[in-house]
Order: sequence, then structure tokens, then C-alpha cells
Amino acid sequence: MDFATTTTQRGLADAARRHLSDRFPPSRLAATADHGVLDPEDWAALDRQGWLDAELGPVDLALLAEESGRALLPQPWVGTAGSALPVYQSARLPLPGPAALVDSSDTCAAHDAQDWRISGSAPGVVDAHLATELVVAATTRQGVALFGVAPSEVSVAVRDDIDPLRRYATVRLLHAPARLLADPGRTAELLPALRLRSAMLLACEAVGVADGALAEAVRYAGIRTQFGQPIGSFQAVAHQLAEAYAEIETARSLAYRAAVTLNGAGAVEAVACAAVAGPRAAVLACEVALQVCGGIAMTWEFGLHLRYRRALWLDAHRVTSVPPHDALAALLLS
Amino acid sequence: MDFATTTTQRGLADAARRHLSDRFPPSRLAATADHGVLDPEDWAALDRQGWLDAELGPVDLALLAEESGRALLPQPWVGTAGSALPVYQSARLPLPGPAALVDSSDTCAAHDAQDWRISGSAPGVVDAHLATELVVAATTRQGVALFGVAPSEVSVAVRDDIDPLRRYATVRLLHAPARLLADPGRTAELLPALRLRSAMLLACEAVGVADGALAEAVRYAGIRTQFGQPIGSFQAVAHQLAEAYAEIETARSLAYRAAVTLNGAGAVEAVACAAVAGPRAAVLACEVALQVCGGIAMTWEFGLHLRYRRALWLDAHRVTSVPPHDALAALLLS
Amino acid sequence: MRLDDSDEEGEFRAELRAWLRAHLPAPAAGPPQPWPEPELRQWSATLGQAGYAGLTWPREHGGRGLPPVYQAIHAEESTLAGAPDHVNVIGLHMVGPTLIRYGTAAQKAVDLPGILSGDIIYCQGFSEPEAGSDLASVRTRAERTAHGWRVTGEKVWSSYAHLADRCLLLARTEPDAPKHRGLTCFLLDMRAPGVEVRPLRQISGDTDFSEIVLTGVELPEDSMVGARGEGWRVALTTLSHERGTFGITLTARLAVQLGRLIRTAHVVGATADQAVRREIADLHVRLQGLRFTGYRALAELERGGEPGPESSVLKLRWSQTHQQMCRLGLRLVQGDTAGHAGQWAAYWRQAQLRSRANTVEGGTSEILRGIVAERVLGLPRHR
Amino acid sequence: MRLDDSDEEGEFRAELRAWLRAHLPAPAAGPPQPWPEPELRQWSATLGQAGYAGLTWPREHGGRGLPPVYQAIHAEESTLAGAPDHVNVIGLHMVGPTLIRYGTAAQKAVDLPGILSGDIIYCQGFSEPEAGSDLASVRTRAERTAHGWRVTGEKVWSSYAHLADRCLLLARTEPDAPKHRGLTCFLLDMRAPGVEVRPLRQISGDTDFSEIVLTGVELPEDSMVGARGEGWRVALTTLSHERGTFGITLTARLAVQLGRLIRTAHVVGATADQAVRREIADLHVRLQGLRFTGYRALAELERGGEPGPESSVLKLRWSQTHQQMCRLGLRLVQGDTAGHAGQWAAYWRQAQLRSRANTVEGGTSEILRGIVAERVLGLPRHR
Repeated sequence: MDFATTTTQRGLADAARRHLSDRFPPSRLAATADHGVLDPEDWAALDRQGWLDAELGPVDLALLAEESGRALLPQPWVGTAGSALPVYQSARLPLPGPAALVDSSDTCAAHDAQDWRISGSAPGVVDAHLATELVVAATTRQGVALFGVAPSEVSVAVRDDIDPLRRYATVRLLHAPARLLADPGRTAELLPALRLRSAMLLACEAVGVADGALAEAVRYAGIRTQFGQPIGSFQAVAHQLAEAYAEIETARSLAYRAAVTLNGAGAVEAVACAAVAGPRAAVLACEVALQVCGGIAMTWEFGLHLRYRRALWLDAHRVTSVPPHDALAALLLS
Repeated sequence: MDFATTTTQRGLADAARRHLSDRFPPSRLAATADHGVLDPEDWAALDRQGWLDAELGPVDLALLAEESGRALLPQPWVGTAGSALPVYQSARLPLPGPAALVDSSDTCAAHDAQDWRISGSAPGVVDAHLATELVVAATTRQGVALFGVAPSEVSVAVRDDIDPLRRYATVRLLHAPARLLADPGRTAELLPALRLRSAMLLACEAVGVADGALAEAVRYAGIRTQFGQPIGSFQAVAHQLAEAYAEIETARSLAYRAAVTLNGAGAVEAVACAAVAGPRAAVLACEVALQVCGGIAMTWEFGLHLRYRRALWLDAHRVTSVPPHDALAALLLS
Repeated sequence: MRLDDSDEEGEFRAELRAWLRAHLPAPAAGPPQPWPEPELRQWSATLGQAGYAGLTWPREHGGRGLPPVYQAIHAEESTLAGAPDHVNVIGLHMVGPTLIRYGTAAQKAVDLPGILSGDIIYCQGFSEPEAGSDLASVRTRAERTAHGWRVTGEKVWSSYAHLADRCLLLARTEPDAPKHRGLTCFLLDMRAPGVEVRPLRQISGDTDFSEIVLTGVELPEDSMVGARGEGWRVALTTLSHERGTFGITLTARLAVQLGRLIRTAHVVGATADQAVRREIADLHVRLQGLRFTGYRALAELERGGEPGPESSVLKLRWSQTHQQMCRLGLRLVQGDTAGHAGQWAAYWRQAQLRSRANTVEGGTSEILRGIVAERVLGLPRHR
Repeated sequence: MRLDDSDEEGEFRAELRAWLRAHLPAPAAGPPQPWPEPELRQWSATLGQAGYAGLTWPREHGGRGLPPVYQAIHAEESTLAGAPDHVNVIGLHMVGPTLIRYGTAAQKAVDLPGILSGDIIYCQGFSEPEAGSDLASVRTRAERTAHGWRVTGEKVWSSYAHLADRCLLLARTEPDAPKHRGLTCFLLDMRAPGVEVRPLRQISGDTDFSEIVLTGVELPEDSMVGARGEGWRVALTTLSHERGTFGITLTARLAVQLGRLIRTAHVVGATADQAVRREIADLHVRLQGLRFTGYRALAELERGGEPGPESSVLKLRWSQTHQQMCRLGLRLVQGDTAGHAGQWAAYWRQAQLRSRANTVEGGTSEILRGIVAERVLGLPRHR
């Protein structure tokens, strides 16, 4: 047993952290949150940094997801890496760019003379408006298969939600031409694995969000002075931060364990634990940070709310139809 | 509106507090908890103090219940005053002594040539072993009526529970001779009122338990020194006590409001609120007090555990079959 | 101990209810809509004309000279009926009473009638970036000039500043004195040269508050409130007003918010969910606990002129309960995958984010716990 | 980063499991029964004979010289298999390593083999009534005599004191020195005249701990551990041992306790209750969070000789989780009006009351949060 990052893994995480903090200063995040425009060059830079390499293992991806959460990376990397990349890898096709998974029971595919055509709709597709290609799970006569569909062939209705940097869309397809990415046999293997992988990466992202919030709050508590001393020297402040730290470290352990366990027995339980603990740590850490930083943190400009919005989004988002608490209760109490 | 105690009410409460603290020093409580023997003279003293007077209104009873909780009065006064006294008053009979209500759906009464006879059993009768007479709600042909039964005529099986000063018994009756205390018509009015009154008094008792625990902890925090200062000067300690105070004061408001509202419209909602808040405050205050007083509070001799055991008992005890949260949800969401 | 109105109180309440019904729009079924500024001003003027402004002010200053319970009834009934905050809430409940106690005859003659009529809207300039919980460390400087004072500094978290005509300002006049002794209060004309008001965009997107930047603003000789160097005492007076009845307003707002939560639970179809039912019941208990604690504090205020010690928990517990309520509201709409929530979705997102400030604004929870510990429980002072 | 055993670790674990199965009684279906004292002593001797005592002690002192991970595997497997605590846990994991570092040749020669064989059972005499969180303020006095020291004072919360042969004692030898510099550690014979052991009855009714009253106890010249005045440093060493693997023991106990909770839920028929299901899932997540955090700390300990910073949260969070678990256990049996709980009722009542001490014993939660804040997060020191 050696449940700690290797030197290589730490190197990967450090490089990712440097890259993201150089490229996405708070001002860029704020502008993206206000105007919603992403820069395709940022995606290309991630690609150059190796974030889309086929040889990245689950632990590597977990560490990158954590860093993307810390930086609130304004690119749909977590979604693409979690729920689309393995589909292209399995099909031995190049990743066309950012991709989003359309995982609804309400889509059907039929093969006409020449093409596959898909019809149906899906209400909660994450970052569909940012995708180069949509990966659509659709029912065929032989079972559910995975298809690639160009966004230009479908209607994508984005809706406002709590997180301006990550949005839901309703995707509607009407005889949309599609290319087959995975046949029903392969899809039956891929789809559950994609859901686990996505949930694992979101839990890691949540740990990064939490850790970033705690770091900001600790920094502020060390320099903000009231009553003649740094507020971090007051137990009323310091002990809240200690509890947030405890919540984060236990969530981190579960996130890493989900990564290590992802392709083995016990993955369902491991991912469910991480999916409960990660967003809880993120919400708690952000709420503690908002309280500790006080008035200044209540301003839009301070930017902490973007983390908090992500934490709230993660806490509400469901990758699977069974919430993780219910899945665990079923495992424990059967 | 004048939602504060009158001078007379404060006088009553102060006298009660003095009487109880004189009569029940910690050593007597500890001995009673260990050996379980009550002194009948204590009951007579309560009677002399006016605790059983017919003219006591709900607010007076509420204040006495609070004091009995603060002192952990080792006499079944709350049960008697809450669930039996009105039965005797209504029947214009003298209270024979401590009494316990047997409120089970599993008891039947039949009238033979001379007497009423009751058979059946009730599993959770409070302090049945201390009663001079049991007040039994039993089904007759005309409906549920209330009867007096001598303890010598029934089997009383006391069981261990969390609180050594208040215990449950299973009461079994086999053709036990009984005297009629309230006919079905009067019982239909009395029984729901008894339940509300009992629940109200237990909520007030809980506030007294809580307040006593807080007072002990505040006193200790002012004199216990570590690291060269009284521990109550540390925010880590002081702020826990402040939260307990907040919990107690809001619970106290609800307890008094339940008393004021007891015989009017809205009593069900008012008593349910008090029944939720009172035991919650008692458990919280005791847990905070245990934490603040630390090691010494973990010893049997310190006696704080007797309060905590009562708080846990109050938190689990149900006067009505519908828990108060459920009753409130039904009122709010119908 | 009683909870029912006296005959006079009951009469006042019944009249007020009828008046509110006649003058307020019917409450909306959906989320509340903010009132436009002209309507807010009009509403305040209407209240003044009807005699519902300055209920507890002495008659000699244009008030009705009523005991605090009438103010409490007014606050409760207005809030429950869906009335907006009085746009001059700071003038009526904080600045007015301060001027009645400390103001000069000239200040009383001009400002008090203006506050009552709604012609002079007030804001408050106390907090600063470096003086939040530690209010006595304000740095805004007022320097003596030939004809009065010259003020430079920055104030934050001032509500109604963008509408205000005047401001009650706390500034440092004695830079070398101990920090609580070097402060003085002033009345500031918000239209004076050098006064700039900048809206503060909050995390919820709202702009309830502003920054006030003061750059060499000239104050006339007669603008001082109370004696020079006595500003800390004046400011404490200002902050202490309405302690007795502000809790009633908060609780009434919470009752309205719980009503919205219950409507939302119905709209999204969550009323059969056991966890939701239990939490709503729990929130109701917390709300009622605050409500009746507010009545206890009010009774002490009526009897002794000071709210009782239990009033110190009202704001602490209100903020926690409101945050819990908003969190459940958000959870209901975020879990509403069927899209039944409609406008409630945006409402609870905004409310939830806004609610995080509740445990910071108007005394942080940490400060309030310290006050309870030291002043109510008598614990040794924190070192 | 990996979670599976190495070949050697796996072999050790498999052997241990087989050995435990062969030597332990089959686990009971109901609540656990305490082991009688003679059987506890016998179990410790059996462990020593099998080579499972002193796994991480150096070979030269009779240990097996294994890395900490083996100790962790042993702790985990033993606890999960239902083995009792080693009656000499203080000797093996605290006193032994302290003597290896600070003891004299004579002390090592006598005490270390005795600890390993179970012939010398140790307790610890650190805490005092006035020295709880503030351990450095111990008042027990050791005064120089012609032939050694004379000790008078009172120690509390000493576990295994009623069984112990010897005690590692912290006493004040330099009353005029600064409080951390006037302390010295000693080895005390528990059968010496003047030593009195009084069981402490806890709120749960248990008597796990004792008071030790020392009245003019004579200590021989060679009883000092470490230098005179260096007792604080020695005591810190004692307390720091097992930091890396004690968390593993705690977590394994928690896993066993969760198993009992689930059995209780089945027994009382509460497994369909949504609130119970949710809380059990939540407890499982907290338990697993601690378990894998313990493994992270262990990996750091293996690599660098010191557990990582994340280990500082293990005891803090373990205590909270165990209290939550026991609270649910109590709620299940208190709500069991049908009387299905049987022996579980008494079990959870006792466990719940006992669990309240978890946030006090072995470092209060307040002290632990302060340590995390200052030493891990680097926040400014509390003044």
C-alpha cells in the first residue's frame, strides 16, 4: 500500500496548477462569467499541455480535475475528459474538440438509406453550447448506441443556472444526421464506465474548488486585521477554517481513492462516497471562506462567489439517476 | 400583548427554585439515581408548597415544570400534574397521591355485577411504579373512559432506560377492579387535553434541564483555568455557550407560548413547536456543558450526566402517536 | 403573561390592516417583484400622510408618542401584508431618534419634519473597508477649517445611499486620541461637491448597498451631531435604536419567506418528500421560536425601556434560520428537473446567495456570540 | 498511488487473518461482551508468543523491525476480527518506544522484554485535575532525597492503571523553572507504598480509567527517564508515538461500530426509514473518508518518518463521527417501542454516553482545531 502521489503525479499537478494560474487570472474568470465567451485558444493550450493524452490514467485525470476546480478552468475539459474522451479512444477516432455527452432515455436513432438519424430531446446536457460534437446515447433496434452529432444539426437551448461558468442546455434533435461511435455491445460497457468516470472527476473538481476557497480564506485571515490583530488569530475564525480543512482532507482521500479504484471492484461504492464528500466539502469550504472574508467576500468583484456557485452546482448535479446516498444505502442495507 | 412573567409568576418560580434547591442537593439526587428510592415526604412537601393546587393555571404549571426540570425533581410531579390531576379535578375527587396515566389502545373495561374490571396491557407507562393510583384509559361499550386502578391490582414491570430518575413500566391488567373517573363523553374532551398538557409540561421541563446545564457550564467556565486564563475567555468555549443560550431562549419562548395558548385555538401547533424545541435545547445544552466542563463532567460523581440522561429521555419520549415534526408538517403542507 | 392585544392595540392593528389592504397591491402568487424607486418614495410619503411614520417619536417632534408595541405591530402587519421597506427606514428608526437626543434645535427643526414627510431621505456612513466588526477604527478624517470641517475618506455598505439626501457620518476628528475618543458624528449633504456614490455589486447580483467616497467634502459649522469627540457614543445610540422592534420585522420577513418556501415545495411537487417535510417543520419551529422571543423582548422593552437579554439572540438566530430556509429553497429548485419551478428558480438562487451576507451584515455572528457570552452570560472577557 | 498490498504486506495480512481466526472466538451476533481480565492478560501473552507484539520495535530490542504499515495492518485486522485491545497497549506503543529512545541500558534490559512478553503492564501518569488540555501545568511534585525522589500528587484519566505493574510518570522537579522546563519523567512501581489506584466511574457507568494518588512515594535513583527537567520533551515523544497508526485503529473500530449500527437497524426494523438510510450512508462516507485519510497519513509516515498534515484531522473527525453513530444507535433503540432491540438497547445507551468523552479525551476538539489552524494552516498564533 502506498496511498500518496508519486513524484511524477505531483509534477503533473504542479505543472497544471502553474499553467492555469498563469492563464486564468481572476480578471479573465470574471470577464468570462460576465460575458460567457470562451477562447478556443485556451482549449488548444490544454491539449498542448497534454490534458487530452490517451495515456493519462485515472489518478492523473483526478489530479488535473482537482486543479481545474481550483482554477475554475473556463473550458469544458472535465465534461469532455470524463464523458466523451473514452468514446473516441475506444472508436480509435481523434477527439474533435470539446464534447458533451447527451445521456437521456428520450432519444432514438434509426438508420435510413444512408445515414443514422437521431430524434428526441435531453433536458440537462452540461455545456452543450460549447461542444464541437455531441456524443449522444440513443436507442436503436439493437439497443443503446453512442453517436456523434454536429451541434449545427440540433437545437441547443441554454438556460440560466447558478453557475455562469457551467450551464445546462436542453438539446432537441429532429432527424439529426449522426455518425456511429460505439455499437450497442461496446456502449453497454462504455456508458456505465463513463458515468463513474464523470462522477469521479466532478468529485475531484469539487475538492479543488474547496481547497482553493480555503487557501483564499487562510490567506485573508492572516492579513486582515481587526481589533489590532489578524482575524486568523481569533479562535472563532481559526476553528472554522480547521473544520473546513478536515472536511476537505477526508473528501480528498475519497476522491483519490475513487480514482485508484475506478476500473476495479468496488468502484460504484468508491465513486458514490467521493460524490457525497466532494461537493459537501466544496460548499462548506466556500461558506466558511465567505464568512471569514466577510464584507469584501460579499462583493461580486472579490470573485469568491464564482467558486461558491460552482460548489452549489456540483452539490445539485446528478450524473446518475440514483443519488449517491441512495446508492450507498442500498449497498449497505440490502 | 405582554409576553413576560408577572410579579406573582416570578414569585412562584423563585419560591419553587429555592424549595427544590434546598431539598434536593446533588447528593440526594445521586443517591436516588443509584438506589431508586423516593421519599414520600418529598411529595407531601410539594403539596404543602401548593404544587397540586387546583387554581394553578397553565403558565404557573409551566414555570413549576421548568423548575422541576432544573432541579431534576425526583418525584413524579410532572406526570401527575400533566396527565392525572385534571381527571381528579374534573371528577371532583381528591388527588390520592402521585398518579400515572395508562394511555394505551389495548385496554378494555367491562362492568360486572358490582364493579368495573379492566384487562389489557400498556408498554410505556411513565413512572407507574411510583403511582398511588393508575389512571387508565380503557375502552368500554360506550367508548373510551377513564378509570382509577390501585397498583396492587396490576402487574407493573419496570424496565431500565437511559434515565434512572424516570422509568418506563409495562402495566398488565387482568380483571383489575377499577373506579370510574370520567365517562366516555367527558373522556373524549379530557384525553386530548391531557396529552397537550403533558407535552407542554415536558417541554417546559426540558427548558429547565437545559437552563440548569448552561448555568453549570457558565459557572465552571468562569472558574476553571487552563493556559493561565479562565476557559470561558476562550472563544472556542464562550461561543458554544452562546449558541446554547440562543437555543434555550427560543425554546423557552415556545414553551411559555404553549402554556399561554394551551386552552385556546392553535394549541396543537403551539405545543408541537414547544415539544420540538424543548428537548432539542436540552440535549444541545447538556452536550455543550459536557464538552465545556470536560474531563470532570465525564465522571458519574459530577452529576451532569443525570441532566443529560433526562434530556435524552425527553428527546425520545412521545406523548402522542404522531411525532411533533409530522404534526407540524401536516398542518403546514396540507 | 399574555399574547393577545389590549383593546387599544387590537384597534390599532385592525385599522392598520384595513388601511394596508386598501393601499397595497394584492400579493403576487409568484416571487415578489422589487418596487421601482418612484413607487417606493410614493409609498413612504403615503405612510407619512396616514400618520404611520414616527409612531414612537415624541409628539413635540411630530410623532405619535406611542409605546414600542405599536411600532412592532406596524412592522409585523406591514411586512406580512407585503409592504416594501420604508425607503427612509434609516431616517425614521436610526437618525431621527439620534437627532431627538443629540441634535441641535436647528437640526431638529429642519431634519425631523423632513424625515417624517419623506422629503429628506437618510443613509448612514459608519462602516469602512478597514472598519467592519471593529467599527471604532474608522479612518475617514474630518479636519477643522475656518468655516467648519473638511472630510476625506471612504464608507462602505451604506444602504439607500443612492437615494439619500443626507447621511449620518462617523469620522475621526482627533487622530491622536484613543480610538474610541477621537470620533465625531456629522450630518452630510449627499449632493455636496466631493461626494461620490458607487453601487456595490453583491454576489447575488443585487446592488442594495453603496460605497460613499468623500474627497475634501466641506461641512458647515453646524453639521456636528453631539459634541466633538463624542461620535462613538452617538453612533452606539444610533445602532441601539429599534433593537426592540427590529427583531419583529426580521421575524415577519422570515414568516413571509417560509410561505414562499412552502409555495415552492407545492409547485415543484416536493410536499410528500419526508426530508423536505421534516425540514419545513423544523424551519417553522425556528421561526416561531424567534417570533415569540421577539414578543418577550418587546414586553421587556415596554416594561423597562430596554429589550431583555433574550433579544440578543434574535439577529444571530434569524440569520442562521434564513440561510437554512434559502438553502432548502435552492435545493428544491435545483432538484426540479421537470422544470415546474418557473420564476421560483431564479428567486431562490438570488435569495440563497444574498442570504450568505446575513451572518456578516449588521454584526457578524462571531461578534454577536461574543456579545452574548460576555454581556448576557457574564463570561470573562476574551483576551 | 496505490491501495493494494505489496506481496510481503499481503502475505503478512493473510497469515495474520488465519492466525486471528484460529485464536479468536467467533464474533457474537449481538453486542460485544467485555473480556474478563485473565483472558485479556492471556491474549496479550499469546500475541507476544506469536511475535505480534513490538512489530515496529528494532530487532535489537526484541521487536521485528518492520515498517509502520505492518503495525497498521495488524491494528486493522485485529480490530475488524473483534480482538480486544492489547492490555499493554500503553507499554507497547508509548512507553516502549520512549524507553528505546530515552531509557538507560538497565531500564531497556528489564522493561522492554517485560513489555513484549506481557509480564510488565504499563500505564501512564500524565494528566492531573488541574492539568488537562494544559498538560504542562502538572503539579505532582518529585523532591530529591538521599537515595532518589519522593513523589506526591494526583493523576487522573489513567487507563489500565488498575492492572498496571508500572507507570510512566510526569512530575515537577524544578518548581521555580518555567512551566515546560521544570518537569521530569519517571518509571514508577505501581506496588510501591503510597500508590493508591481509585477507579473513576464514568457517566456511562464504565470504569475504564483510574485516579492514581501518590503520597510520599519513594522512587529509586535510577527511575528517571531522560534528563532531569527534560520531562516535557520525553512526554511529547510518548504522546507522538503511534500517531501514524492509531488513526487506523480508530477507523477500524468505527467500521465495526457501523456494522453494529446496521445490525441494530435491521433488528428494530428501521431499514426502510429514509432518514435512517440517509444517515447510515452519510456515516459510511465519513468512515471511509477517515479510513482513506489514515492510509494517506500512513504512506507519508512510510516515506518520511512523519505522518502527513492530514493525520491531524483523524482524531478530530473520528470523535465527531463516532458520536453521530452512537446518537443514531440510541435513537434506533429508544424509538423501538415494540421491544425488538433486545441487548442492543443497553449497548447503545452505554455507547452513546461513553462517546461524549471522545471529543475530550486524548486532546479536546478545541485543542485539536487549534493545532490544525496553527501548525497545518499556518494561521497566526492565538493570543
